[in-house]
Amino acid sequence: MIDIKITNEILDAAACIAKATDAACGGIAVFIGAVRNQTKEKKVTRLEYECYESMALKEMKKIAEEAIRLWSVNNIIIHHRTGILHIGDTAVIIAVSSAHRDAAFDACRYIIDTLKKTVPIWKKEIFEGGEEWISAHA
Amino acid sequence: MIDIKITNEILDAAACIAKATDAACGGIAVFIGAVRNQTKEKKVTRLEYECYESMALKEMKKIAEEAIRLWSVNNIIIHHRTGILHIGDTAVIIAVSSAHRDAAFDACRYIIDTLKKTVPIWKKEIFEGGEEWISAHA
Amino acid sequence: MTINILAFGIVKEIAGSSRKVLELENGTTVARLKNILETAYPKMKQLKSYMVAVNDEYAEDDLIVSPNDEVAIIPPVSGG
Amino acid sequence: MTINILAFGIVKEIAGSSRKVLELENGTTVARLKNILETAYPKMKQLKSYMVAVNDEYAEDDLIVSPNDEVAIIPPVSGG
Repeated sequence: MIDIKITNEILDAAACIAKATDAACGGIAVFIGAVRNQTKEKKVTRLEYECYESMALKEMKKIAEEAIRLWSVNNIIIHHRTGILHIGDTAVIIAVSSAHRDAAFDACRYIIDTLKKTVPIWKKEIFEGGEEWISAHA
Repeated sequence: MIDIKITNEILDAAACIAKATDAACGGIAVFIGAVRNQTKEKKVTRLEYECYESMALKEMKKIAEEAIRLWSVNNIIIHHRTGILHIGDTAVIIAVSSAHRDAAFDACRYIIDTLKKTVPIWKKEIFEGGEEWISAHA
Repeated sequence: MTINILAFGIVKEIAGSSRKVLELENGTTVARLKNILETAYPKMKQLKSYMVAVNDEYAEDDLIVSPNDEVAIIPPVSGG
Repeated sequence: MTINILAFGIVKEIAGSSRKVLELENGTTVARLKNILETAYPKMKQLKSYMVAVNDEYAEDDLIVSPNDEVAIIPPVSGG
């Protein structure tokens, strides 16, 4: 089962884990990406996430399908938040359940690594004294 | 911060994630080990977990300290359940938070892999037509 | 032909808008479109990289844009 | 000396109890204790492996058991 969502609402890790729970699965690997208070030497006050939603949903689905192809995991949940996020807020939750834990870990890590490379979502860091679109400049 | 618990009560993933959440951490890797309905060809009806608690707590603490030494992660939560568990019940939750996700993933995986090798906890599978202490025989 | 172009992230700021309408010759490729954009918005050349998506899919440079395509300019992504 | 021995998992079933009291000579090593146990409970030799813990720590074969030690027999673990 693949469950993909992009939302302006607060993400719910417990709900994602509940969705991934499956009597055939012995392990659920979960990644939670949160806004931290520091990047390099700057003190971050908030982040603004922007998204090309129709394409982002398609790219996430591709990633989930590839993870199932590579590791035969049972269930993949990918929820990503957009809009204004503050320190400690959850930006993304990925939950992967599988019969065995190695597949769940490998797939979960593949999904977040690939999401960060291919899914059209952008964050702007607003820090003390300025703002910057992450990754935009060399 | 290290938080280790062995309990007969239901485990709470959301509480573990909340404990691991930290303004300095950009990623939380979580592993949830659940009772699945099948091992090899047997249909499992329930599991009974037994524990040498004083030693198990010490061994878990050693694992957490080693994970912090190896990956400099910030927070480690290890909650393990004992007693009678049914299909779909959560047996163990490991949550690791860190500034960067790679360290959180590596540490989380190390912790569950090592826990399964060294922590004195035993499970007996009760399946249709018999029961067996897991791993006891070659 | 008239093409609607979506701009995101820093490209939206460079272009001053999230949606631009461009008048292009028939047969314009993605590579040609990039040239046109970089001429109109020289700051785009300062980006680390950027991609073009056509109809929600990353597009190669030799793809030819068609009138009803949805074209999007994708600066380096930074989700998660 | 009198030693209290804790048994867990399948060892508890083999020994028929979670706690045994053994009378051992002073200077008994972990290796010797294993011999004594395997003689008393031959089924222990059918285990894939087992460890002995003394005072909550895995013990090497040459460790000498002392009267106030807490000794535990640890069959292959299967937590998680």
